[in-house]
Amino acid sequence: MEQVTLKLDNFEGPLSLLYHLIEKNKVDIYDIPIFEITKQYMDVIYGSDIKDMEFISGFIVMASTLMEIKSKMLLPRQKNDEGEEIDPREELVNRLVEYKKYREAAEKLREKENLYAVRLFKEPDPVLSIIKSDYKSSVEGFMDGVTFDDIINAFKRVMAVKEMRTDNIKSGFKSVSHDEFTIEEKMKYLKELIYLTPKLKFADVFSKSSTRSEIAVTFLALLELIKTGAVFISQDYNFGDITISKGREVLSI
Amino acid sequence: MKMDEMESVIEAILFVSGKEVSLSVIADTLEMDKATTRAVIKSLAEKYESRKSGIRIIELDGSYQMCSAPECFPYIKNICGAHKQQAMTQSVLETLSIIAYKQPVTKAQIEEIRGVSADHAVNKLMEKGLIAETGRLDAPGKPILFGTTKEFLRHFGLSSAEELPELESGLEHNEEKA
Amino acid sequence: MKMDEMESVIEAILFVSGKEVSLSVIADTLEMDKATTRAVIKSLAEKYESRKSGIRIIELDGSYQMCSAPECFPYIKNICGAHKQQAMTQSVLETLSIIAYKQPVTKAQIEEIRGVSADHAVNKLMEKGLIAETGRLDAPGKPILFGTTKEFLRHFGLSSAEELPELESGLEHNEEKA
Repeated sequence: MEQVTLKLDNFEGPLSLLYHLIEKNKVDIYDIPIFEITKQYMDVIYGSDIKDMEFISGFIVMASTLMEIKSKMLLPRQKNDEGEEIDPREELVNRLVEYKKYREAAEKLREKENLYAVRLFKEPDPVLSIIKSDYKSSVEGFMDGVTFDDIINAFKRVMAVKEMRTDNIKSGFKSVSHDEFTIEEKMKYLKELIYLTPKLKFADVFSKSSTRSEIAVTFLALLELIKTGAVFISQDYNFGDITISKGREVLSI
Repeated sequence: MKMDEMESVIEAILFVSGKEVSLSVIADTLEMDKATTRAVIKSLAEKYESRKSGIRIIELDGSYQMCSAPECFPYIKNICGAHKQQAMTQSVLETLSIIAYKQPVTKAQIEEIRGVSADHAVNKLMEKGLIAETGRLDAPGKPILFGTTKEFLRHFGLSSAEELPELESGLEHNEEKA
Repeated sequence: MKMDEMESVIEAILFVSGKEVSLSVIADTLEMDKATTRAVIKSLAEKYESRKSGIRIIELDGSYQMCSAPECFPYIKNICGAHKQQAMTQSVLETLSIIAYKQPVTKAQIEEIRGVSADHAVNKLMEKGLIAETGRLDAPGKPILFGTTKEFLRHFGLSSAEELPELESGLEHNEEKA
């Protein structure tokens, strides 16, 4: 075998040095000529002048392992439970094989890297981040799908509801009069209300200022509407809110 | 360099750069004269156009740049809007409609019409720039008056507040204008 | 949407995004099912390849991204200021290959295989974004587990972790996966 002139600081650790020696000598990893390899390994260690103890200690541990294997090779082989001879090199070989696996995988990755790391990517288009950050806070994002008809309808709805409320308030100021409320009026009112709010609570039909007679008339109007099927009432539990919903009759206001 | 190789290198340059690249830089890279380079870029740009690619090559004052095809823009916008904000709520919409038709209007007047607090809705609309303060009402406390903004008009493609669609009769428009 | 329109929108999305875009986002934008969308992207990517475009479409773990054609690198590296990063050292690459094949894996497990400290290599790989912490091992000290990232796939031209080159046959691959 040729003379070894290797520098220890070229190797990152004891396994990579050992692996290199095996490769260099072209020997079978499963049948390492332990005497020769150990000699070469020790030569590299002795030939170095590295003072970094932390760095060198790993190499020295490996050296003592190699020495131990070397001495065991001189003795009769021990046997395992099944009576097979134990090769003193076995544990080291297993470590080397495992190491070799990833070393070779690393080579394949290196090839892939050379092939693919030459692809360049583009920065995201600046317009994208503008759209992105804008969209969330933008009027378009906020008003998405809102048409002017929606504005008009919303306005009609609030004004209609408001008028009904003001009617009630105004009427509260009037002195009591017999025909202040009629069932017909209240039926019309309820129909309008149900048209705008297809589901509402019974309590919502009255304003705070509703008089007793108004409540009574409204209640009668409601009963009338239930009878004609214009509205539908339901109650989830006893004394719970009564829900009024649109009935089967097409409401004509 | 063959024609198709030149095209390929031009594509790569324009793609990776993202922004515009001057004709002379491209010509130098290809080791070609400017006239030939320009002709190759032109023909490349036409190919993109004719196969209706989602990417286009545009000329900008002697430079070239890749950009997305204009007709794809709506889709790109969609991607960005993937996490849409919560849609406009009923109460905000109603508040906006009151401000649109009754402007200038105070918060108290809005609340009177809707019967509930308008704080949240007014803040939201201010934040979005759809409404703005237009002055103060000459009344105790000098309450702020609100009105719709240019942004509001722009959204609906209106050029002025006078263009607001008429309300159907029956509902008085400005029965109690502030 | 017609096939060529879909292709065009995909091109625009990938171009504008620059980075990878997930299949589901693309499918949602096209309002298409994922299988169809994937097929369209694949066919588009093949078209780019076969006409030797300077732009390519790559798959990364269920996402897609545009990049420049590898063969254009020599021409574009200078103008784009892209200098090929210095090659990874043997020890860093070995550490990376252990992580790639044994993930999730702890630093101690890496050190056991390589026989030396993995501190430097792991830091370097984290810095490059090629690996990331993926959790903690349920063992004393709760050591950090490492795994590879999308950036790893991108760097080595893999479309998913399944595409890693096979480890040498005859040697068991994952006899003691962590």
